[in-house]
Amino acid sequence: MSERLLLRLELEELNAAYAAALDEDALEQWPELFVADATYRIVPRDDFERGLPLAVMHCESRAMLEDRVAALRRASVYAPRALRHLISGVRMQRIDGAVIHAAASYAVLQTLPEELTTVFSAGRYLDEVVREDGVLKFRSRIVVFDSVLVPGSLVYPL
Amino acid sequence: MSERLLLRLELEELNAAYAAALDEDALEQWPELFVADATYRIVPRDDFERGLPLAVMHCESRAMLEDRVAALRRASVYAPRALRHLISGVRMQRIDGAVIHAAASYAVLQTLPEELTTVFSAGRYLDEVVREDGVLKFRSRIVVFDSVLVPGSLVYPL
Amino acid sequence: MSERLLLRLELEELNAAYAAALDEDALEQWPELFVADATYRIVPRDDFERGLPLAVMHCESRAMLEDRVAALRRASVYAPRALRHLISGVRMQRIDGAVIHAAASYAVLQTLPEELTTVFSAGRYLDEVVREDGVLKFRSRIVVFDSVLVPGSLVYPL
Amino acid sequence: MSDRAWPPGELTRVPFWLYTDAEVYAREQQRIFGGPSWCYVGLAAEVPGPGDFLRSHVGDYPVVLVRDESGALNVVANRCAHRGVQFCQRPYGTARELMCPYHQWTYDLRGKLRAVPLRKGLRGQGGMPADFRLEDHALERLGVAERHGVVFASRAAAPPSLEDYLGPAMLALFDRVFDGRALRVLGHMRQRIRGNWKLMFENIKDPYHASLLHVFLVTFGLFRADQPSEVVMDTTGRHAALVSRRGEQKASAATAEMKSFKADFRLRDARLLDPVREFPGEATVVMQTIWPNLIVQQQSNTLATRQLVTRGPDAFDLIWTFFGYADDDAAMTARRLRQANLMGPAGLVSVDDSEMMEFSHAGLSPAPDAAAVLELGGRDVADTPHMITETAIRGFYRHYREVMEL
Amino acid sequence: MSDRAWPPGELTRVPFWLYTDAEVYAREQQRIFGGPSWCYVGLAAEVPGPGDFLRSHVGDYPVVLVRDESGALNVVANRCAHRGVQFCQRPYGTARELMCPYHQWTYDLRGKLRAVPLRKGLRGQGGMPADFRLEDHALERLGVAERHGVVFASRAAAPPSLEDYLGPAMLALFDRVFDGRALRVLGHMRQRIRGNWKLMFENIKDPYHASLLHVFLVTFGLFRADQPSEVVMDTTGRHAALVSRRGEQKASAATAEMKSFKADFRLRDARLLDPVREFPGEATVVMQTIWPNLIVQQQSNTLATRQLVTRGPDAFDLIWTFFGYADDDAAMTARRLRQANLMGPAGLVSVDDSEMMEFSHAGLSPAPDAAAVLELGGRDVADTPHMITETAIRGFYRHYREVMEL
Amino acid sequence: MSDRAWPPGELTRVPFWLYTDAEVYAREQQRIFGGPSWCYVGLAAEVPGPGDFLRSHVGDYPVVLVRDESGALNVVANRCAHRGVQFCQRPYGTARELMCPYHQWTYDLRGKLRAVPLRKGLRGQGGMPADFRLEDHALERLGVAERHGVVFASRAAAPPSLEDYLGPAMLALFDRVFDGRALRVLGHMRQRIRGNWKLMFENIKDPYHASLLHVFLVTFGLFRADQPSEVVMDTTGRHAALVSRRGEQKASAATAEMKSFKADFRLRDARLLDPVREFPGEATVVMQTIWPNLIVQQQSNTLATRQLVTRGPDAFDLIWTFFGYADDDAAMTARRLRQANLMGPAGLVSVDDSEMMEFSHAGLSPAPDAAAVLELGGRDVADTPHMITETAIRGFYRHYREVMEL
Ligand code: FES
Ligand code: FES
Ligand code: FES
Ligand SMILES: [Fe+3]
Ligand SMILES: [Fe+3]
Ligand SMILES: [Fe+3]
Repeated sequence: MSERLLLRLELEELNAAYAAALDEDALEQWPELFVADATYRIVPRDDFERGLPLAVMHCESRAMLEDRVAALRRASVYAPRALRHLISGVRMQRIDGAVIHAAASYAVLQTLPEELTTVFSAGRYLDEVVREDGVLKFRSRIVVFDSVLVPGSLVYPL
Repeated sequence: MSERLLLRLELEELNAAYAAALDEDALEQWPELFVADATYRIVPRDDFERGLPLAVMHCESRAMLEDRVAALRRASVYAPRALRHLISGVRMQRIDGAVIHAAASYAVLQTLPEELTTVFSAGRYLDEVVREDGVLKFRSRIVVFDSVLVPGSLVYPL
Repeated sequence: MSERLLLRLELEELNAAYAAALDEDALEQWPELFVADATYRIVPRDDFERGLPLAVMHCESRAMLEDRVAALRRASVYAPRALRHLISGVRMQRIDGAVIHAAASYAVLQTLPEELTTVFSAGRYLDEVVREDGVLKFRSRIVVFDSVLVPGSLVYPL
Repeated sequence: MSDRAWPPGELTRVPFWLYTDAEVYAREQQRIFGGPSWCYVGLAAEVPGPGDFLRSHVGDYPVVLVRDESGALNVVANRCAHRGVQFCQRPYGTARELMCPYHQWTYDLRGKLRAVPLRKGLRGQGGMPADFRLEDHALERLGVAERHGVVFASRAAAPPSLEDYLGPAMLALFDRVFDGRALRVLGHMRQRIRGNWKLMFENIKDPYHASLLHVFLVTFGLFRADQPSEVVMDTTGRHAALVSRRGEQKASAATAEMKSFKADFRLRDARLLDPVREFPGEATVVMQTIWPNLIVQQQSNTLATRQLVTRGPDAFDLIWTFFGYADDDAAMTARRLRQANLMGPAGLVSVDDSEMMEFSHAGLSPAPDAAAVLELGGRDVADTPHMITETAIRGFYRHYREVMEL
Repeated sequence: MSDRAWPPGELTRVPFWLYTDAEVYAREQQRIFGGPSWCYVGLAAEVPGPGDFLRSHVGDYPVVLVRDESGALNVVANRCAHRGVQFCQRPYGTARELMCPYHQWTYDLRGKLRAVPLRKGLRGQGGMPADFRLEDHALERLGVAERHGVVFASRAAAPPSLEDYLGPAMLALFDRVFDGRALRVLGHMRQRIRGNWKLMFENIKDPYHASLLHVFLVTFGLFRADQPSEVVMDTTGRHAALVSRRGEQKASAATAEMKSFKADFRLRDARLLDPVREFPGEATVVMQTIWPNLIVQQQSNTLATRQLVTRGPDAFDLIWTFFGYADDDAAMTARRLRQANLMGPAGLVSVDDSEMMEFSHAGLSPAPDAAAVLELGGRDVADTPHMITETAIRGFYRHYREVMEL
Repeated sequence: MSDRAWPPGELTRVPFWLYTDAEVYAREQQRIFGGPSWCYVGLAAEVPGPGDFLRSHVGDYPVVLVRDESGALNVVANRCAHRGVQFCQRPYGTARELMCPYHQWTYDLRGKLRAVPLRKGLRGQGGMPADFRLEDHALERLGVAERHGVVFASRAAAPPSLEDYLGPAMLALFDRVFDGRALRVLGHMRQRIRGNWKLMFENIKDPYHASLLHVFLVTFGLFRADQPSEVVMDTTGRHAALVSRRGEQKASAATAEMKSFKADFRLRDARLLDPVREFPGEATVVMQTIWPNLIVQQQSNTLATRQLVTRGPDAFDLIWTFFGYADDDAAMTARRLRQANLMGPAGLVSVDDSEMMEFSHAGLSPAPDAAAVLELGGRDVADTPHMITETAIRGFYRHYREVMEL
């Protein structure tokens, strides 16, 4: 079987682990999917296309991801909610040196207390992935969300 | 290719068959994806986390699944509806003896007469899968849905 | 690994390319996924089940797909929108000669200016796929959408 | 509503509160859709046999169109006479009787109540009072009129005949397409437009936009101001038709004013547009609007009825039923199916219109006291031998004001 | 509302505007749910220990049920006395105090305001005025009544005792299931029904439909018109109970009239239906409706409370809390869990009901001036020794009209 | 609304019906956003060149901000003068003219109608009446005021000058951030909050909550009651600013009262918080609220305008435009981008606020006749040298009552 297809299967595993960490309240496992100097940014589609540098969530290191998790656990005040990631169309785009450039589409469904499940966000992941001790990890993930508008608060990473 | 990835591909096939049986009105094929003494339960997230034993749908055998199908065909009165499963993040969690422990995320979209398509339910599948005559089948599937609230009626299995 | 699973992986790649072309505004790449004499039709579930011949979008050749793209670029007037495909349950159904019969479920989420992301359409793909110069291409794709009702305009192919 | 201003007789200004006010909407349901009008409910060909039924609407009022054993067409409210259940949930189908699932009260195909289970009670206990009469609990029946396979319903006690209602001019154009030949239903398209229903009528009574908005019509000369055209109405102005003749893709004095004319735009597969003449006379397109909920579309060889189902002041469903004739050959059917690409929610032409209606509603909603300007082609209401006019929209509102007493 | 007609004393017709009118809904919240009634808010077993709390509702009014250190139950509005924040967001849990997150005003488990941060200011600057008294800013407290583990709340100043409110007949049936034994909560089901809340009461006060609509009940003789049954009410008619006895799956004079009787319908796994008698007397099913928001379900061995939470005129949430007794053995618990398949949003029986309520609302909404017909079993309000009657629905509306002054 | 009570002059109680009543909302649009106020519509830097445009809102009224060839800024209603189409659908862009797609009426960048296709008809047929004048059909133009790169619009005929409108105190603080240097837009955040728009102003006029709710502010001393602070208002009380100075992460008498102070909370990557002083004076944070739709945020080095777009009584959009200065070096830009983590829909600080606003609306909606209590720091309206006060909220409602005549 082709290297390409095999790599895609591994990328799908990485994405499944990513989604599970966020959806099953295993937030502490989420930063472990990134390398130490990884960047993670959530950007609205319009600004991304205009090339504006701001991000709704802007992390320049795994430590910053860990600070995000710490804040979610100890600092921020928010209503309990359930999130559900659906990730589709995972694809490897090109390999350049040690870096695998990949992309995927996502949707996140949200359920708030006493409410029905609704679409919270949809968009795409633009990734740079590297192999660390044989395991694929994110060196960079940019979440480009289709809506410029966030319904309420963006409590958890997308 | 690793045993793990291969198994995941088979689990994805099982889930695809599961979704197709429910979405394409091939309900009679749905129980065939379970072993004879399989259990099938649909549980709201809150109760699942509290460890309460009740299920919205509670089947203790394939025969009970067949009774569900029979009821849908001959007994229950409900408006026609189209359901659409999206299953994502299928993952094998561990193998213990003959039993494969797996999980996946799902969303079900519903379309009622003269209405637009809406999100009906989202959540996760917690599965125990075994091989019967070389084919993977559910020994247990627990559907944990994120919303505690069902919009209208839960006519079909999730 | 089985021929069947391998073929499914290729079909998933084809679907991922299809979704990316439509979601990332690479419309010109979309017809290239079809053979020259391909047909493409979008049909509401009710009419499909009744066997009525009309289609909401009805193309009898790749050239007609190209005309659709040209119209989107130069003729039609519509509000900007972001679409996001989620494709799940890709499955090969049978091979008959050179033709691979396949199916998949899809959901398309839409985001309009100053609005939140909503479910635009859900349904299934019924495909005939052939290999052209080693690459899988659609000989026929029928999009059967679950809702008989389209919210607003169906600007882009589904 | 009460405190809203609209100068009596004013037809060149249409205040925007008409499109969003809940009271106006309620009055429209009562006086227009619930009044002495004929509302399209479907094609007879959709219910060819005894017991065949189809869910439909009169305004936003749910009804069922059903053919009885005698072959006659009936239209009944989709509401059980017992406790109001919307008994018919399937969009179409075939039934021997109409049974409400809740308590199984059973009606015949004319809507007469035939059976009430346990009506006499059991062992002398319970059941309906002795003076309970089945005749008193039939389904609400609407008036029905069919002409050449097109079915209309009316909630009025004594509606006029459909022919008088249409008037000679409209009847002639109606019979042009519905000439008595058996119809063949090709399929349906349905869309929910986030706009007031009146915007749909304005759009089809407005030939002006067609020459400007639609690149496809203008570029390929399917409908363009510089072609022989006319606007025809009935005497009340409530019905109208835009009639025109196909031209070519060549520049003209007029196209200079049309930003949408693209001389270099070519189709790679020309089969999309290979119309053949099939109706007597020169006209290649006739778009007819029949008050208050029907549009009859004949553009080249694509034929359809478009039914409006109102969904509150801010939305309506547009239901397209495409048809041909039972005697069409395969080539003609293929042609109709290809040309259908121009129409519907994904129509190469119609997308422009559904988008415009949503843009209109979004634009007018925040400004209820502003108004539309309707001065093109003068300020009166009269048939015209050209299409550079909004006269048919003025005609529509002249009648609207009368019926609504606004 | 004002201009709607409903002949005084009329109980055999229920006008449909009652189900959709916003003013009617507002008055219901005020006079019924906000009035001198007892609204179910939960089971004591859900908050077994000190500090255990549960979010609940009185009509659509959000409250918190919380047990204090003394073991007493308190019901307080879920609204901070400072600036209105809905301070409790977790559906259930345990807390030592009730703290509003916005400015950390802190209340004890009885709702008394205990602490206002920076109340005295800092360095002599700011803070609350000298005459600010904590006592003036407690959470709104509701009246609380508990009987055998079932908790009710009232917003009225001086509600009657729960026992007087229920009356002897209803109290006896209530105590039949809630006999003082400790309850064990098995789990919950929740569904949002797109219909008016009154349709739910009509449904459970309507034994007629059960014999016709529900294939499962009829076929397996769980509840059927030809079995010994009765309808019991309190003196006001606001509360009621349907009482019946299980029969078998065999045809009878009655089943002939029941299209839903399917003699050949068999279960492949009979464990779904293997009820054992557990209550004194012959009755195998008692469905009790307690004004204005509770249904107590005892069908074979499946026991549940059903709470109504209104969500505007057009929707309500139905919250099912299934329970058994602390002394149930494993077999009985297994039996209750299996029989729960009959109930809830996926219930082999209840699905029919939730669908009917949505069909009803869809059917009646477009016709506010039409009305339901309630003549089964006569036109009066009286207990009956059979179930072929709508008397309990008439009783409900007799009381409803009184309270609503409609 | 009419029948609602609010004692004249009462500023320590704000009745909750103000936040949900549709009539109140309509009057707000008319008197506040549509009245003699200056509403923020965007930054000049977003439309740097001729023809650059940006969709924006005044209250819920859609407008377009566009720079014309002369470099002047124009604000026009996004509504075609012909039949109301919302002609501008792209959120931003560049155009040589404003053309409505429906009939291609074309306006210049000042909103003047320049061309009406087929206005003269064709071959002497149709077209506009002879007396139709383009001048009579311009787009609605709003008043425009720009100061140091910030653009405001007014629907009033003769609004005051922006400087008089702000008053000297507010102007000085405005000019502190907008000092005339060229601005660089870094990006946007947008969120839809399910709460009434007034809750957003209350939140930013409320220094009390900051010391209690926000773990990040309190723990890292970014904004805390025990630090030198003041509340400043204009003479009307409609505008206000909270001014404070950064402290350290150490306990104090005050932190004892702050449950949110967490001495042990440490950042693993300290770059998130490494502010440098960039403005004259001691203040490290100035949060300014400018009636009726703007918040100017300067917290450490993160700068943003926050625009309120109302979406009915129960929701509003909050649009954050983050900026720096054209002369920022890379390090400063990086700093601003990192500190932006504190703000917006995912802000380590702001999430608390957006959640509180939704909790507030959820809490107050079911109790229209209850009221908020505003007694902190006394019952008057006056600048204070500390932040343990709700005086700025009282000031807001004093002006609100005047303008709304409530
Ligand atoms: S509601 Fe139709 S039979 Fe009772
Ligand atoms: S709103 Fe609850 S403490 Fe202020
Ligand atoms: S509506 Fe704008 S040009 Fe006609
Ligand atoms: Fe058009
Ligand atoms: Fe029932
Ligand atoms: Fe804050």
